[in-house]
Amino acid sequence: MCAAPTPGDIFDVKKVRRLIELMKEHDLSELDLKQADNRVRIRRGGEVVAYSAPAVSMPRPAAATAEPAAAPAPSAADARMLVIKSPMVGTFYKASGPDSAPFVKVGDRIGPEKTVCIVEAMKVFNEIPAGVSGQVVAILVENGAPVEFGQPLIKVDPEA
Amino acid sequence: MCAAPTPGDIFDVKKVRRLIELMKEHDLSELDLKQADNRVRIRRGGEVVAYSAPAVSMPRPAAATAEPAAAPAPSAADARMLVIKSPMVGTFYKASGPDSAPFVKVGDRIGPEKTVCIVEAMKVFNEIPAGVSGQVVAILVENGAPVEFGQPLIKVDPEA
Amino acid sequence: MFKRILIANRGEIALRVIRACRELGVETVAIFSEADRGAPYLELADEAICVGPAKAADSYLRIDRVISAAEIGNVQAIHPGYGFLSENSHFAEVCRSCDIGFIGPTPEAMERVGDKNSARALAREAGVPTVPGSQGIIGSEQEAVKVAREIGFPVLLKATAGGGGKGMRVAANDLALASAWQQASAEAQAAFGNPGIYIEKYIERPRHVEIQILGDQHGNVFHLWERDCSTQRRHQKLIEESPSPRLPQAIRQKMADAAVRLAKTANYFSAGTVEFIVDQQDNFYFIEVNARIQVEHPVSEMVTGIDLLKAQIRVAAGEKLDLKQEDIKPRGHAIECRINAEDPAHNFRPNPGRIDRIIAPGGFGVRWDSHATTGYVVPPHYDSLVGKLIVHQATRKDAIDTMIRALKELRIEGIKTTVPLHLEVLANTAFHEAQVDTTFVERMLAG
Amino acid sequence: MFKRILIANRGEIALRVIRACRELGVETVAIFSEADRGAPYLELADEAICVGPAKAADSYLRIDRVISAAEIGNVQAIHPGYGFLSENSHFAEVCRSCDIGFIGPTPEAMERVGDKNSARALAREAGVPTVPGSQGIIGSEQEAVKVAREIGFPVLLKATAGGGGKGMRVAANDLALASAWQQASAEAQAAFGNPGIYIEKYIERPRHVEIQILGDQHGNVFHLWERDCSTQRRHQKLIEESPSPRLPQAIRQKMADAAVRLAKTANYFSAGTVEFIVDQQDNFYFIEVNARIQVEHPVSEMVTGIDLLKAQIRVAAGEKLDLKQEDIKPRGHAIECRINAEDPAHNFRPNPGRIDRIIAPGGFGVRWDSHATTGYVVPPHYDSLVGKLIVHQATRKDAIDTMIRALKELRIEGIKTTVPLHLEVLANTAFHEAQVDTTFVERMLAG
Repeated sequence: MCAAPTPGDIFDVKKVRRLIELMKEHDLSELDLKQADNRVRIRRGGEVVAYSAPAVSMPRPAAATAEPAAAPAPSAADARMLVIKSPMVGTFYKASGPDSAPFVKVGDRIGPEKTVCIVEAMKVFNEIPAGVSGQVVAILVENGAPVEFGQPLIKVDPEA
Repeated sequence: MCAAPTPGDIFDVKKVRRLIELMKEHDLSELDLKQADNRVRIRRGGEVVAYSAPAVSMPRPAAATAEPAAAPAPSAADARMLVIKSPMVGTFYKASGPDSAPFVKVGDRIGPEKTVCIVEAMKVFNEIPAGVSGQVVAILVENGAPVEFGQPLIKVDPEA
Repeated sequence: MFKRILIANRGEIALRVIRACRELGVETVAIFSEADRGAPYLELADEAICVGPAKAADSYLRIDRVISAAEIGNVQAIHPGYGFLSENSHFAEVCRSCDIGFIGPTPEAMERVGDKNSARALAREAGVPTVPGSQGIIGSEQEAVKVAREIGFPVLLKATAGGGGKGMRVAANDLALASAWQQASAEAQAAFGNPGIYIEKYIERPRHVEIQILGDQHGNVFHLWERDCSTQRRHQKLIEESPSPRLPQAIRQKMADAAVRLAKTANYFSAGTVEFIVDQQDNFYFIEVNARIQVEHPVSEMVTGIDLLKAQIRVAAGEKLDLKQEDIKPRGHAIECRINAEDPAHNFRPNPGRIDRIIAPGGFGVRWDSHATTGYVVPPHYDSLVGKLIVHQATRKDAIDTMIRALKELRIEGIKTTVPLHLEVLANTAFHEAQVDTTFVERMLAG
Repeated sequence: MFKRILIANRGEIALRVIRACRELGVETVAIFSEADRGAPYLELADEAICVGPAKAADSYLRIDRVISAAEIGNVQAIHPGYGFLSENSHFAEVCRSCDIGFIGPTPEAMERVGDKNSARALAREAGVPTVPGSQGIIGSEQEAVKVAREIGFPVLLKATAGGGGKGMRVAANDLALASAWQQASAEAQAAFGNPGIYIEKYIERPRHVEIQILGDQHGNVFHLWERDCSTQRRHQKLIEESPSPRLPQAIRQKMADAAVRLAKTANYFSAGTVEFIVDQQDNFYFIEVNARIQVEHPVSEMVTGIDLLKAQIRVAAGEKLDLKQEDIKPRGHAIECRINAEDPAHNFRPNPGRIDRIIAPGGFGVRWDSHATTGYVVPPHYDSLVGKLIVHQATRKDAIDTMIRALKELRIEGIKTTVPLHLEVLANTAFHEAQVDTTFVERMLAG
């Protein structure tokens, strides 16, 4: 994007960002601006955040719907966190047995190959590899708890 | 209006902010501004209240619903016009008989007592007084046409 | 059949008539007040005419305006719905004098069944039991005691000019009667300027059971069995069902036959309802006739499979009813809950306003009759009915289960409704056991 | 009765099962893919578990994931709905081995009726007529001619591995048969890697009529009469109705009896459908069994008053059906229109997307089964069914009138639907005269 957007350039991201901030600040659910062939239309609270020119990419709305009670505005640290999600439905175990040490604990540095937990499904104990590198920041599920597909299990800080 | 943004630039964020503040102040749920090809439409909360000109007075939303195919943004002249509405359901007659002269015609100056038309309901011919003073600008209904309660019959300019 | 009719009503019953007409291929002219302007059901009519301001007395109740609308709308008949002008025999007469069909009984039949005294006389003529009581106004305390002893205590004293519970007293013996007589008479004088009092046998914990009748202009009168409307709050029906859950078959049949006799004696046609109260020994007594379609007509439609609105329009147009009484058999059990815009937390005060979101329930056995849509504003000027939820299932137990499921599925956001009260009733053991009389809801709320 | 079940499906049938369970007091665990996350019907379940990504093969069709969800959801049984795993006998077996109830027939019964060849053998054993044809694969052109002459021209050549019309040819005489044989065989080889062809009598303009059956685990099998599903487009059912409008009563009875015989022979219980085609002389031939609840089950529910879903769950829990065949009498006429998210203007291509506004029709005789609400996004990954509109009236004529009224009342904004196609069919004279066979819609659209 060039340095000095023309006044008519509705795709000035800064401007759109300010519009969105304005919407959030005032808890607006929709904003719709149109000028000749130009139009900016923003809705909040549910589904659509869209605007009608193939300019800067906006995050997929589905993600917002997906976690309705999602976190408040994430901090910069939060933003870089990686999350290991469950690849299946089953029961979460942090160790290979009741007397064994957990695969990982908060503070551990891990690599992609590292087994971080077991998800048991249909009597099969599936070892779940980290898939990412970094430091374990949090284990999000209790031992023995049921987990669904895609459920966040472990939070990893890749930059720590 | 300040110099910096062009007058036609409805995407001036400050302007939008002022509009939103206006909405909050007036507890509006939607705002829809349109000028030629330009349009600003803002919704809050989920309720819909629409108005068609960024002017002073805020007509009741019901009125907007009432006349769905309502006029475009009225001019200043339009704004001062008075409308004589039908006080009943019936049939509109502009004269007391087929061979009689009409009670009023465009250009006539009238006072409140002046009979402007007849609305026939259940075989009773009801003489309708103007109720206002001014110059007849338009007769809005054809002779012999059915009219409903509250239907505009005659337009009067009180300042002409 | 009519080509085009006018609907002299609003809200859900206007929509009900529009739906029936669309199915019959009859065009509709809706009328509306300024408060109902833009209501979504009006879009389903072929034409809509504003007849006046919000106040019903200046719009829906104005005969001249309704007739004018019928004239400019060029209709052949008027459907009055319920309430408003529906039981106004003068209106029915004006329609006739203007050569506009009235979708209901004749003015004569309406008057015959509409007036309290002539209705009681009619019942006697038709051999239909009425509540035992004095023949008219009681002249003295002595006469009161004599009549009360004849009909048996407890007795009810009622103001002849009355209504709304004013001037009403119950007396269980001679002594109580003396003071009740004085109080009732004084109260009647104060409230209505008329101290006249009559005496009736007091029916303790009665059930309200009514028979739906349907007649044509060719002398046929059928009944569609009964509805039990005992679940009331302050004499307002809340829940109606069919069949009546505790009624012995022999009594049911006797009541139905009595209702048909009464209608035939009055030369009554169209849809109508003969209301009875039933005491704890299953004795039934005629109360009154509602000479119109009723709010709760859908429960009879569900169990009999007969579309009452279409039948009503057809017979008004002169058609003969293609029915046989022995084929009108109730199947399964139907229940209706009236969903009103009222706030249960504040003594059910009306709660008009904008419906921010409405999601109607669906699925097997569920019918939803409502003019409300998302964004609809319930106006404060009229009754608070937002919709009628009707269920139909094989048994009463199944019907209750489906009603609870449907009530929980129904979402109405933005206004308060009677849904929580309905759920409370439906969860109540006494309701499940059909131990319901007209005092049940008040006792439940008190306890 | 089960305390808690899992619903291994999505969309309207998941909602249908949830509704039945709520009425039965059974808790529900819904599963969903990432594409269905946040769908409004999931809120009506007691628990909802994500089982995988949008692609059905990785979510709704993954037996291991569904079973895991059942285990963590702590359910006693699984309802498979229709489609997906509903007719997968291996899945039913896995349920059994995991000690989880399967709400459907046994894997053995499912296999017996599910496999084409064993189903034909079953029909012969039960004395149910099948379409005359070769006993198996035809080995040569000479054999084809011999078989065709035996069963009589015209004949239909079908790929034994086939489906979707590939490898199918009609031949009216010896000469045509020779070239048809070669083409069909070559096409089957190309499409399925298997040139095997068999021959059947070709039924011209057949009607599709199916019998709904319902059995318990105590040896009772009942039928709920028939549905006529002849109104199809490209082998997809569009409109279903009951009773079948042109079927003579004697034939109806014979078909119903045949279906019950067939189910009993297979030790079939739960809900199921025995499909037949009926030729222009009212001869009927068994086609296949659908060993599950079907999309069009509501029309049978409306005319019989029996809640098929609840019955299905009850019999799976071991309950005995409290029914008598002679009491199962169809009342009135029911019609269902499948409202799909398809664009009629563009050859009915799927039209998924956001529903900006939906207003469901209501009133007498109208049932709406739909998981869609205002704001719901129809995902592109699954079938395009948005809702089922079902009507029930006294006669077929009345039912058609009510369906047209309801279709015109239904508002779905934001996506294109099949509503205009339904209205076109319902306005068609041939449909009114019930001159409908499985080729009717294509002929209507062509002409």
